[in-house]
Amino acid sequence: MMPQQILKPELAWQGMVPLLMLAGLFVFHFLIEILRAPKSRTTGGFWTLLVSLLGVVYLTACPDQPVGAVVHKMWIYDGVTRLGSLLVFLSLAAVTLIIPKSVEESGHLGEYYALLSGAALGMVMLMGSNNLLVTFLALELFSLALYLLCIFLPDRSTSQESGLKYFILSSLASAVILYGMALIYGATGSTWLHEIGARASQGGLLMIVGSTLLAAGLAFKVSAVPFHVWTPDVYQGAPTPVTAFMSVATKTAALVALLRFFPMTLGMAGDTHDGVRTMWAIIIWSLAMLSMLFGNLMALSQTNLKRLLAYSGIAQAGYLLGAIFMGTPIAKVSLFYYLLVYLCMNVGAFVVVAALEEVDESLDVHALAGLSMRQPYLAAALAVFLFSLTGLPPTAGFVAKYQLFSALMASGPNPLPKYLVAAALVGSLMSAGYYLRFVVQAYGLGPAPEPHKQIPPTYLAVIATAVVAVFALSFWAGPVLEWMQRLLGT
Amino acid sequence: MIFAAKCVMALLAVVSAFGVALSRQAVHSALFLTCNLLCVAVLYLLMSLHFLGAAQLLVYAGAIMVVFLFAVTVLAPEDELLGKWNDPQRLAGVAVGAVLGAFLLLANSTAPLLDLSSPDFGSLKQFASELFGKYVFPFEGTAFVLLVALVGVVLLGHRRLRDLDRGGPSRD
Amino acid sequence: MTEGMITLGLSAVLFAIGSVGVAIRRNPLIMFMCIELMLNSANLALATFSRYYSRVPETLPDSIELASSTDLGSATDGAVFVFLVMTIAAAEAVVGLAIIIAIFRTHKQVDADELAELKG
Amino acid sequence: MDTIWLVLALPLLGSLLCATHYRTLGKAATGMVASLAILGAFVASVQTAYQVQLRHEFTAHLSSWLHIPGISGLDFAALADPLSATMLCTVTGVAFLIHCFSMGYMADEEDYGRFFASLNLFVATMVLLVMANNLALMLVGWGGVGYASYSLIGFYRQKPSAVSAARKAFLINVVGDVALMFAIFIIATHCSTLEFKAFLQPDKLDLLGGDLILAGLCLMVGAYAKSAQLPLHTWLPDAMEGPTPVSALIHAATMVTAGVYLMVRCAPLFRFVHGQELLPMADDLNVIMMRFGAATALLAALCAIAQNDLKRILAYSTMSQLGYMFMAAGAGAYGAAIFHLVTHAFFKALLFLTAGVVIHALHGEQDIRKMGGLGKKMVGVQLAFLIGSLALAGIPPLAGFFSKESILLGVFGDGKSVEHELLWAVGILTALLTSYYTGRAYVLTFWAPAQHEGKLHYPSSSMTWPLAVLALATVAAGFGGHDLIQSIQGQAPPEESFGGLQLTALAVGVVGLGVAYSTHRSGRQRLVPEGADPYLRGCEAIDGLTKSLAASFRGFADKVAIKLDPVVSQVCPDLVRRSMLSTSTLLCQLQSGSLRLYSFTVLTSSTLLVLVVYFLSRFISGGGGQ
Repeated sequence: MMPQQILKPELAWQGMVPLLMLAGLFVFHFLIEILRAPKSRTTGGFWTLLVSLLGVVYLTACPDQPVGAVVHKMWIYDGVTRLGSLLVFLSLAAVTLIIPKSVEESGHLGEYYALLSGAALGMVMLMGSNNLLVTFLALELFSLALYLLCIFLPDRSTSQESGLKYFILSSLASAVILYGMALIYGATGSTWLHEIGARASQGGLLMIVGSTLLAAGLAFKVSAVPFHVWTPDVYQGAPTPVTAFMSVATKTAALVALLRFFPMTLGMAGDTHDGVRTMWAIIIWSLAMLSMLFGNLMALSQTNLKRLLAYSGIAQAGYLLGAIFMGTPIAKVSLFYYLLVYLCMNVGAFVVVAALEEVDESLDVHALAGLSMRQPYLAAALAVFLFSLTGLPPTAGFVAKYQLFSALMASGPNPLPKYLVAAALVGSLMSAGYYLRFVVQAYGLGPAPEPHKQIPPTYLAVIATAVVAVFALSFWAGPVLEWMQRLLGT
Repeated sequence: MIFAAKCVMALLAVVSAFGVALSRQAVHSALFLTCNLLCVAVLYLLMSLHFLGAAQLLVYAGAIMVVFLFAVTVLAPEDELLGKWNDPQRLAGVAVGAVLGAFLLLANSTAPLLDLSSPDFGSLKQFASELFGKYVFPFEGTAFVLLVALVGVVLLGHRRLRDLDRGGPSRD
Repeated sequence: MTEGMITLGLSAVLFAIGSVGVAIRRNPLIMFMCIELMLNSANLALATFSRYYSRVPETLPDSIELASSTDLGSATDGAVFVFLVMTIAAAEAVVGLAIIIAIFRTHKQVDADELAELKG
Repeated sequence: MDTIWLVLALPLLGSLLCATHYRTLGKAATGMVASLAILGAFVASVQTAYQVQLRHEFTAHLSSWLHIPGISGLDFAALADPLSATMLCTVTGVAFLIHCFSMGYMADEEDYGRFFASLNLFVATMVLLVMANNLALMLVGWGGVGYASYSLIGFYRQKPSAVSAARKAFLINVVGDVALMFAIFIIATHCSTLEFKAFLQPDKLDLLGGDLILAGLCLMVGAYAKSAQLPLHTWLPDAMEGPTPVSALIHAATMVTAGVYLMVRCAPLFRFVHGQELLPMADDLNVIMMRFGAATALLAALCAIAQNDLKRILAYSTMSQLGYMFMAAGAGAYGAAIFHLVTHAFFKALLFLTAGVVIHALHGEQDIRKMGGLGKKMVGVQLAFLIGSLALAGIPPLAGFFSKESILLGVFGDGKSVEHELLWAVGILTALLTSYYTGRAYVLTFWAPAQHEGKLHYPSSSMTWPLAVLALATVAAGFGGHDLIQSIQGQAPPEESFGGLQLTALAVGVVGLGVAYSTHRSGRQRLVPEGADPYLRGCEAIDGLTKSLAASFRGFADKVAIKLDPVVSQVCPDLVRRSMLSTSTLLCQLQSGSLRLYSFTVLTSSTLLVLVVYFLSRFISGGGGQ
């Protein structure tokens, strides 16, 4: 065998721009904010916001066609990566604007921004990854950053507990994923997804077990039932902006990773009755089913708003897994549209939670009574977000659910997706119960208005943007869907 | 000869792994882990993966274990009461582990393994040309993982000094 | 039994022992050690596959076009994978121990069963 | 964006302003805002009509609306063609005059803001209904009109009769909405488009096959509910509980014509020509439409004779005239139907507004037997009512004559079929009755000896000038008929010389008026004996029938409900709720917070997944191998 030459990487900078932006931001924070520790604490936030908005602009407005594979096909920049990165940048921008007092007083704002941008870097890297090694690396990169963000508040024992639980369980999932990857490498002899996809059907039992372990690990990151156990505790204990970021960006990244594995690695064997592919589909289907039913069921008895949102996130993950299961072009479009809408409503809801914490409101359902009199704007925004999460008509949540369900219904004779729709409808019915309970409480009678406590203006800005987006995405659903369709090249 | 050595090392590795999982004292676990990692390093060397063996010795058995032992000595955790052997949760855990292991063994036994490697397999030269050629992207990415770890240590370590000034953090 | 099967079988056994440890221990520090054991066992499997590299015979249906004409997968993949995973595991160990130390400092003694302020 | 969207946007904006800023604006400004919004809409409509003249028809596309896989044409798009332009101009024009009238009429009301907000909202929804370029968007307007009329009929919230009338109108409208929705489902599933221009093509209609008749019937039921045709007419007379301008706007000029508009819009579906000849089933639909139209026209006219309430007389006459329009639509004389729709909008609005002035003057008295002697005291009003009455009775040269004449000619057709001749005869009979009851109302109100005392409440100028404009329009509108029919129908109406048919109609009108004058001049209150009343009130009998049907159904439902309801509505949901909640609590108790349990769960789940997949793969490969 000839000794191999050192290959020069064929770099396509255009596709790397989102990665480079975040990497630059991370290094900037590391060098300037942490090592130099300047007096002014606002510059870090400013630069993070600027870069994330620039990224949003680049990803939406950049007219170029998808660039394709980068650096020995390690990383792929296509419509999927682009839309996923857009969602991560958007949530990064939103989270940058909401800095709770407790984080600000910790005196580690530089680290906070650095870890946020590091996590975003990992997520973007994961979504474009075309190699098992890069996938693992990216998973670890954002997981490490998120452990540290969860444990960020030193004075709150809940924050510490949240960080420890996330760390132990997520490392466990990483180990499971790594073993799955090892088996897949052993079965196919390659770590590149497209090569694995081409050889998957010859992989035999090794490939089946390996991909199952991989699916289990990714299901953990998506927080699908029964790998959801960490979600409520970690979400509740972590600082609220971090929870918002995790609930949307992590889910997006892990779902996109699943999307890449699903058709590329394991679905390329054509329409032959291929064992691996069927297995994978059955796994995703059952995860989706369980998440929809159990997520909604467990949310029913929740009394804490933040915890409720965690459980409802599990149920929403179920709906999204349904789209992954379908894997048709329409389903992909509806997946990304749902994710975009989910970003608006879920981040919105969590910002409302953060704002409630800032004005020392309790998050308990009974203590929410009369919120509409104490904080009329927050109550109204909360109502809008919860309505949208329920999927009630004038909001984008309805359109998103409608798109998703119609994509699932367009499955021809296959009955499996239709069971998913039935479960999702039952789940939505249940979800109406627990979401509306909070709205009704907020608009019910309660303690007389106390003197107004000021909500930071950035919070209000994020909430207002999210409310507008929830309605705008419903009224202009058509153009947005068309745009996504064009990007995904379907 | 190599076969026999591998068998011995594997046996040693299994024993030390049980030691990690079942020792009452954390420090014993840490020492067993070191032993296990050393066994694995030797196995790498026996498989003529010389560089990996060296890296395992340096990175794992060397650096990481020092950190573990340091943590154990600093924290000095009390001995864990392992409880009775028929604690249901413990039995369930062992059962699940056994089933998982059995299935992994079953899957692994179907693996196609061929000893076709070239004479220079595992050489540093080939390894390096791959690492800095094809794998330059994840190689750079690893740098960011390390940076994040660094930030984390700065965050948690820096806080400790501040906390000591304030007389320790409150519980809530 | 080929020589490779020894290490491959060992990696499965080590993974199982590690998972048993995670499932039954209550000290987070030891839980984490068991997770390191699992990562190490995965590394061992990767190294074995790399050493006893075998390419799946390429009997592809005609309908499938490979995305690239040049093959990317090779025996060295596994070795590089192992090396980078070691590095990542080191980073994870550092962060994990920092987290565990931070918690031990406030709680003095940490029991995975009793650290349950968040539940329900 | 085309100006046509202004026709929709301005009333919507006006409605929002009136609803939210009534307190800051004050009464006068609120009325002005509302009227100006409609005036703007009218100007935009005229502009649109002009554009249609220039560019022929066009579609103004705003944005896409719903994405339903496999069904196209669900957009926010407006269709501008002669039909919709005519409708828009009529609706907004009449609505503007009525808004101005209302400013005077409603001046004493408390809820001025709510009134104008609802009125503007009504115009907006009606405009949406007219300009929609697909059935789905039309349904939005269709339902919106129903809601707006509900809020306007029930405007006097404190009056129980008004509330129940509003509820009745709403219910019957909902029947129509549901029917229209069914029609939409049928058409969407077969033709996979809802755009008028697309699904009304012969090749698309071919796809409907046997369901054509079903779709047509559903459309007709929808139209009948909205246009108060037999047997869904019962809400219209009751709707007179609303304020008089509302009656003028909704129940004369605009909303009730929506059904006619729908029929004309979907004309190809009823005229469905396959090859060259009319399909038998499309023909069936047309026959049904003509017969029901004739029956409605005749029965409503009979009923009007027996009425004493001025507004109810007008309401029944509206029903009767709508019957004419449906007759015309059934006979294929769409141009005539729309022509009569326009002229009827003018003269019926005129009549209603004049009636409103009279009622206003007499402090709310609506019974014509207690009126009389107003002719000398209110000369202008009397003149306006006279013009309206003559138009309704079909006396040339007023607009009503021409439009009614074109309908009768259209129904008579070539006069070769007995059916058509019979229907024509019914039309003539109805015309006779019409001129009689119109004359009766006019004579009893203005020329019979006065039956009331006290001071009259004279109208303000803002109430009188709209009357003048409408009277002028009534006089003039008849002369545009030829062009209108041509642009709607796409071909010139058949040239008819002034012959026997026209003479008969004219004679009938004069005779009816003459009889009315000679009988009621002296103050005699009735011509027909009271014993005949039950027979004349056949229309109202249907109301009674539906009421008793509803009552018996309710009785049955009550009985069932007493037994079943506690089970269905309390025990079962409670059981479900409780079991779900307890399951939920149980599941959440598993979430015990113990890290060890969590890691155990994750591992167990992974193992289970591996197990399941292993056995399934054995199963599948075993099954696949055989």
